Amino acid sequence: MNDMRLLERSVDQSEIKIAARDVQVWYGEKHAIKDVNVDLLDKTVTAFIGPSGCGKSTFLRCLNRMNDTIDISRVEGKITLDGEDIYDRRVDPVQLRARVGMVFQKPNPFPKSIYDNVAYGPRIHGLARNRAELDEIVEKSLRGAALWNEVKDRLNDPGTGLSGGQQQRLCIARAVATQPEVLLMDEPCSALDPIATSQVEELIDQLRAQFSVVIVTHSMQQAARVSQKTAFFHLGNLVEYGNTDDIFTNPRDPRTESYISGRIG
Amino acid sequence: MNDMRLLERSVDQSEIKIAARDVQVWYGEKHAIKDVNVDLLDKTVTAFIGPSGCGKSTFLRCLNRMNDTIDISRVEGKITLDGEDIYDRRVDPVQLRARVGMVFQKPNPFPKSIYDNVAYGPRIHGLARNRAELDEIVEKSLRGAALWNEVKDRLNDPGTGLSGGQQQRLCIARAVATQPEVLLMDEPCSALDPIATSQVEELIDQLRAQFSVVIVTHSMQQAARVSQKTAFFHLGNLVEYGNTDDIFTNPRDPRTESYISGRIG
Amino acid sequence: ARDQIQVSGSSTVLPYSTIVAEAFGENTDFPTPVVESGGSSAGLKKFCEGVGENTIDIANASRPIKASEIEACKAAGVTEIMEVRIGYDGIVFASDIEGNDFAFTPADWFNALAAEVVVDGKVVANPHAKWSDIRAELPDQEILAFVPGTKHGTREVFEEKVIAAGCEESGAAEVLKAEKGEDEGASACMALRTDGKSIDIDGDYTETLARIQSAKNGIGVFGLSFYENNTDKLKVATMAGVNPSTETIASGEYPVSRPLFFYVKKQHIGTVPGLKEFAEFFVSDELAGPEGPLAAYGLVADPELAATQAAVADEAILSE
Amino acid sequence: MPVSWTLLVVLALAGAGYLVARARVVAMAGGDVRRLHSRPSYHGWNAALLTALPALFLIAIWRFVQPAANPTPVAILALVLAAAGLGLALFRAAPGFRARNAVETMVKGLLILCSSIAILTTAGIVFSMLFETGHFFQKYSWHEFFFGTTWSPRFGGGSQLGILPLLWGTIYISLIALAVSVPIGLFAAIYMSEYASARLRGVAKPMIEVLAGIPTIVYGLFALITVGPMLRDYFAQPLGLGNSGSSVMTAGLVMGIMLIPFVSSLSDDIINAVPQSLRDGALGLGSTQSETVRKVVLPAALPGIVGAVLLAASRAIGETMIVVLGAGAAARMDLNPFEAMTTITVKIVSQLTGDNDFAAPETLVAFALGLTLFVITLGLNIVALYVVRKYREQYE
Amino acid sequence: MSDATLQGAQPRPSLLAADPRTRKRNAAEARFRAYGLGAILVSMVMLVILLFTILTGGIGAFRQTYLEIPVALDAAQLDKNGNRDPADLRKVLTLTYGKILQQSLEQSIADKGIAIAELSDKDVSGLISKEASAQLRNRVLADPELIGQTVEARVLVNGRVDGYYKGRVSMESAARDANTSPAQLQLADALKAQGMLATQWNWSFLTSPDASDQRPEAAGVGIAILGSLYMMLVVLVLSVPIGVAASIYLEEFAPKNRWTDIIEVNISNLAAVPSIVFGILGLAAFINFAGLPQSAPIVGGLVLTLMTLPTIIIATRAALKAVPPSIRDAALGVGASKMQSVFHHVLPLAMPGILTGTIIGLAQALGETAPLLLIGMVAFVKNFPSAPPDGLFEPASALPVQVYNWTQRADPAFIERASGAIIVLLVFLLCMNLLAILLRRKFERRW
Ligand SMILES: Nc1ncnc2c1ncn2[C@@H]1O[C@H](COP(=O)(O)OP(=O)(O)OP(=O)(O)O)[C@@H](O)[C@H]1O
Ligand SMILES: Nc1ncnc2c1ncn2[C@@H]1O[C@H](COP(=O)(O)OP(=O)(O)OP(=O)(O)O)[C@@H](O)[C@H]1O
Ligand SMILES: [Mg+2]
Ligand SMILES: [Mg+2]
Ligand SMILES: O=P([O-])([O-])[O-]
Repeated sequence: MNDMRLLERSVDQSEIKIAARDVQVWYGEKHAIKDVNVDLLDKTVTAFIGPSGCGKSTFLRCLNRMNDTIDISRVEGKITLDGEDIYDRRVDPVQLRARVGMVFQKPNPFPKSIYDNVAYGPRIHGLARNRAELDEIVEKSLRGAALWNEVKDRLNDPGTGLSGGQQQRLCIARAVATQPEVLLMDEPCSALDPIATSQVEELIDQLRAQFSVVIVTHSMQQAARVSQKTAFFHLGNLVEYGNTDDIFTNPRDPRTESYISGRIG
Repeated sequence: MNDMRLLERSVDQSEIKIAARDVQVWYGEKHAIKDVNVDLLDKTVTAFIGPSGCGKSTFLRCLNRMNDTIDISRVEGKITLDGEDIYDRRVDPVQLRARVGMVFQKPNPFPKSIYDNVAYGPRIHGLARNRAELDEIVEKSLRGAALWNEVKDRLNDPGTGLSGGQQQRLCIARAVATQPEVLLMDEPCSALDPIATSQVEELIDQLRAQFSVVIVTHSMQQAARVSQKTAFFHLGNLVEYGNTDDIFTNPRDPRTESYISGRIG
Repeated sequence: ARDQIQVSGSSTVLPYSTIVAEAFGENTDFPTPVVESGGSSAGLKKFCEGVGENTIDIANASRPIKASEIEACKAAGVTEIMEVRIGYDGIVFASDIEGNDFAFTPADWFNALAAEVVVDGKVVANPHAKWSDIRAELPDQEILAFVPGTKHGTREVFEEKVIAAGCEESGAAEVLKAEKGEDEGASACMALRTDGKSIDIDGDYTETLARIQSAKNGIGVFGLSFYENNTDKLKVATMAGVNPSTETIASGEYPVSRPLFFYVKKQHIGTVPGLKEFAEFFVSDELAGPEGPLAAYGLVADPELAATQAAVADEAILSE
Repeated sequence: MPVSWTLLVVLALAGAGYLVARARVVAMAGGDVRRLHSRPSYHGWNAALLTALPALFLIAIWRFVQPAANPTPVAILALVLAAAGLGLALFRAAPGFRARNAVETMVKGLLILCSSIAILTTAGIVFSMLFETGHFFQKYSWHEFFFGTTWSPRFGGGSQLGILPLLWGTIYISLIALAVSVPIGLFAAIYMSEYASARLRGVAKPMIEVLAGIPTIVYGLFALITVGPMLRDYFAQPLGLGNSGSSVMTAGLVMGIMLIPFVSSLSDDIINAVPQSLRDGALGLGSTQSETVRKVVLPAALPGIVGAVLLAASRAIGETMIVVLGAGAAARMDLNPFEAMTTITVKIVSQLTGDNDFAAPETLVAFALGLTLFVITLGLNIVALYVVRKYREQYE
Repeated sequence: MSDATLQGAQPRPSLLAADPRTRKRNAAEARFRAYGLGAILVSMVMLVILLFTILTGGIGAFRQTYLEIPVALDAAQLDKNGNRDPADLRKVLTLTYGKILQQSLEQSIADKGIAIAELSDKDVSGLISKEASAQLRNRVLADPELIGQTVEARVLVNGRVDGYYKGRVSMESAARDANTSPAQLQLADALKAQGMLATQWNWSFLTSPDASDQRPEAAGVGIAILGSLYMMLVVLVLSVPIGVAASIYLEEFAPKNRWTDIIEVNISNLAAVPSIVFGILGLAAFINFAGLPQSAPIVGGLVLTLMTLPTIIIATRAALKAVPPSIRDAALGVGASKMQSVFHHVLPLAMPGILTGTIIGLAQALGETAPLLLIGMVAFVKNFPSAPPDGLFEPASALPVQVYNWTQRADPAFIERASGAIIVLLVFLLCMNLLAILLRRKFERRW
């Protein structure tokens, strides 16, 4: 089966960043992810699309083991990062998460200052040699997330006192500041206006040069704009995975087709 | 000035549901809403648009005095509901909020069962005479919010165990179940897929027959689809307010114009 | 090594022990001994914990050490115990200073507080509500007595020397024994009523005093020294016609009293500096004699103090 | 005192280890901390902990096991251990060394050690009571102890040591105390966290906490001198419920006052920690503030509140002075709250500090009482845990 | 726009006039709020009453009556051999000094021409505290040259006379009192009129050690303060870190299984263990097994630590539980380790609860007597312990113990001192809590 897929997509093994094999997730009794097999490529933006509640966030959280924190969730199957099984007992999830960063669906800034929110990751990972470097990282990250202009005069105000969209961008900046190899973004633009959205999309495009990015989105347009690969989830199944262009122009599964055609505006 | 505006828009006084006059909001030192004057009409959907952080949520929260709960916020000016000043000292904010319902930007389901989340409003307002009626309200509200099919078998599971989009719809159902006269919705579809979005938009359209709805959205398309009136905010100012068609086809302010033309996809 | 003497035990002996310890510290070059309270039983228990630096040297007790305790001591290696009797504690009956005068006999107390009394030759649950119900000469006042709780050694003395004696004296003992048999009858003699007229005090005499002040018609059982310090608030009653005082108790006229002791761990003499000196100082005439500060505080001096002094000097130990 | 010197030297070594290891890895990385697996301070901590922990453990163990022996060899051994730990840490210090993981493993070990202190304490308590309880039941029938309805210890035998009246008193007094403290404490907490200005809260909370710090003897005297006679004169006597100055009601009321801060302060913190968004959700639906509190905030804060109530109940069960002075020492089973009664704890204290022979059942009964109480409260706590599990509403 | 049909006729409920249901709900709201305010008021009133009782009862302990008299140190009595040999001087007991003081007072009375009817020798000698002779003896031993001279001595007067000036003793009560007499009080009044006797502020209450039952006027809380301080040091240093560490492990790291349930129940149950049982444990574990000394603050501190731990753990765990999981997720999401997420984010947010637990736990520990009964801390201690760490192993008393002891003493003068000690205890507690309260305020926030 593995071979078949590889053949099918003619993907060079070396480009695969994350590979998922027969991944199953349960929340207690609820079977939220069913038998998902997918290869996420390096230096590529992959979009996860699908109706609300289909398991996008759940699958995303598997990729950096954030599901470990939910008591009732249970993951089966194998997920590898650069060929190493991330659910191996010897793997340190902390290191994994430093390499696979995450922007959560609900913005969750720390109840600290805006600056400290962004500086937190670089600080614990020792990414800056001194305060000046740290300042630089913070500014660069906030600029990347299109937030710098709005907050540059209030870096010491609490991050929780920002507007919804600002919080979302703060969380993006926070994740970017850690410089992960893979960035998982769960609907990063849901609360953003078109201009901010396009800025974030630009950021994603820049990141792609070095890293791989996985983005969950409900906006078909956005998926089409930013991603090279798209995965369509439905009721816990990965229904279709392929080049974004193919998926949007020529879906093979009727479910994909009907989801895409249900698109509005 | 009042007269002028009335003339200008040729709005019949009796149709005005909410009128705001010279409204100012501060968060501590920050002047978040500057001198906003607007008349929101009955049986009409009004869309608030504007870049992230411009004060849409803030102004929305003024309309049912939810800003009271933020210690550092301060509201000036006059806002009337059906001609009565809602900031009058004799006004009971509780009664106000029962009439002016709200869906928040960040989904905030109660840590209770899905059923109890939706039944909460009807229970405290005594909208159901018996359990059967309550069941009916709950079902109707969940159907309206396009969530019924997904949760009908797990009404007793906690609302906090839902996916992001499901939580958002739960909060919509919860607000609708209270049957308010005015419904304030802060980006109610930000986490929803296109199909769910269209269902919610349908709901909004139904509600309009009896109530007035104010919706904050970042999607110009959505604003165009659901609203009859649109208000464009920028840096705390209400830049332009008018018929949705006019605003989108023929904006009078250059700022509106550039925001709208910045639209993507 | 530890250089101060450690004393523990009876709260009744505590004031005397501290007075002596203080004077000992002031008048000698030894540090002032550390004196703990906590009850005779707890003190003896610690005393019998063993020998060594982290065990105490002296246990105060308001009763003689029991055979079982000597056994336990021995088992832990405390084989040489010196018993020192320092004098007697008088037990008095006192009421609020503003109240009526009382002249009691043990029989009055038995009739007032026993669970069952003999009326007209029959055993009945105690029917007396007022003192005057018992004997016409006694004041017309509700019966309300604050007696030491069963944790206190004073209670034992009270039961034996007042209630049981009163039981005998009033002739109730015979009737009770005849009706219930020897053993049952004897213990029925000492059973107190539980209908709220006799109230156990688990706390100290200060509590008894406080209770009398909040219930003015109460009569309390006190130690003589406590009464002597509170003569402005309390009025003492005579027992069998005798007024309690250090003299009448020393002479044996006043019937209700008990001996007080302390026990010295002889094995510590020589290791703990000043231990023997302290014991000798305690029983010296200047302190424990009838003119000394202990007597001034209410201790009834031991008429046989000289013998005690000699025994301490000889380091005589308890022998079975 | 060589021990304290050893301690000082070990700590100094640890401090030095911290600085040296830190500097060493930074130097190894050529001053570029980004090349390190872990932050420099983790390398420092790794060295400090490796130096200090083994030596400190050695000293601690020795202190408990062989307190009297000559300390010098142990001190030397401890210093050797410390030096060895330091050496190892410095040897291992390298940019690739996973110092954070090493430190976290050690810290986790320390955390586990700290939690096990609770277990050790329990074991200690159970064992220190089990033994003597065994002695007690050799001398006194367990049947009479558990089912006897009379408590009357005597000198020289013939005691009746039934636990039931004490148990009843304990339950009755604790219930009254909780009936006072839980509503007052909870309402105070709600008012402070939901209604009061920051100013009022800042003053009221510490003030109420003073109630927990007033020595219980003050409460006891307050019960005895003020509350007792007042209840007797204005309630008990007019209602024909007896004329006892000390009563269950007196002790319960006064104890309730003492317990207010246990409920109010802890609950206040927990209520305050409930996210504002939940309140907003309820208020946005048109609930009054009190509905918000009752229906949304309190259920979300339930585990903490139950914890606070349990703590208050625990204090009520464990309190002596107020009961002695307020409720009297009479062991009685009665429904009348204006009668004097007493509790298990009071009798544990009084039998332990009394004049009885310490090997007599009258003294040993204290241990049996203690163990029984332990088992009863254990049951209570299990029920509470179950209730919390069942009704907990986990937010987010 | 305006497919909205006009419905001018439909009556709108006014915001200003509440409908019946709202009125009912508002009434409930007002009641609820009133209950809350009432609860706070009740607590405050109780606090005020209790503090008032304590203050009025105890403030007297900080004032004391002193007598200033010239004392002729008669060489014939103090140094029979006349060689000022310290060894010989030491043999002269306090009894002798007592007599010298009495003679000096008699002399002063005669000099000043004070005449009082029915004044007995006992009244005169009893006026001066027994403490005075010890003080005088120490003064002479320190400076033998004083012998033969007449020195001014400032001595404490007897507790009853002192009580007379504080309103505790009256002429009427003195008439019935075996330990004083109206004549003695008249003498005191006369001395006062001469300016020799005065009631003054008395710091020595805070600095002097306890005194025996016969000298309430000399008793102080110096050692008790030190002992409590030492014990609280031990408790603070041990219980807060251990309690917080244990809670962190149990709440954040321990696997959630039957074992952790058992531990959780167990810890709550430890809170319900009567404090005296901890004394039993302390006696067995620390004194008999570990061989630590009796009456030492270290043992008291350890026992109180064990007793305080459950309180701190319960409060801390509740506070940790209350931190929203999204904060933990946020930290883990940027690659923080569990340990880092706890120490950097969760712990600061749980801080108010932890501090509350600490405040309440320490308050409890500071005021506890029962467990100290069994480990020898309920003691009469006259010699000050030295500075820590050695002082931790030397006998000391503690404030609650001092209160407990004094309330049991026969002389009513001790009641006043007990209240005074309670004031000290409360001040001590407030000082201890102040830092915690300030810290807590800093950490409090809502999200
Ligand atoms: N609690 C607060 N404290 C301080 N400043 C605040 C607070 N809430 C919002 N602000 C500031 O007020 C301004 C308006 O915020 P608001 O939430 O109204 O924006 P918005 O238009 O809703 O934006 P978005 O689309 O991102 O939700 C922003 O600059 C924001 O940073
Ligand atoms: N903590 C949880 N406990 C129980 N069920 C859960 C939990 N989280 C998610 N689920 C369920 O698992 C399914 C998948 O959820 P998930 O959050 O992955 O959806 P999603 O695709 O991200 O949806 P959305 O677009 O709405 O965010 C949903 O049916 C949801 O109800
Ligand atoms: Mg999701
Ligand atoms: Mg907003
Ligand atoms: O303390 P006592 O043993 O004398 O009651």
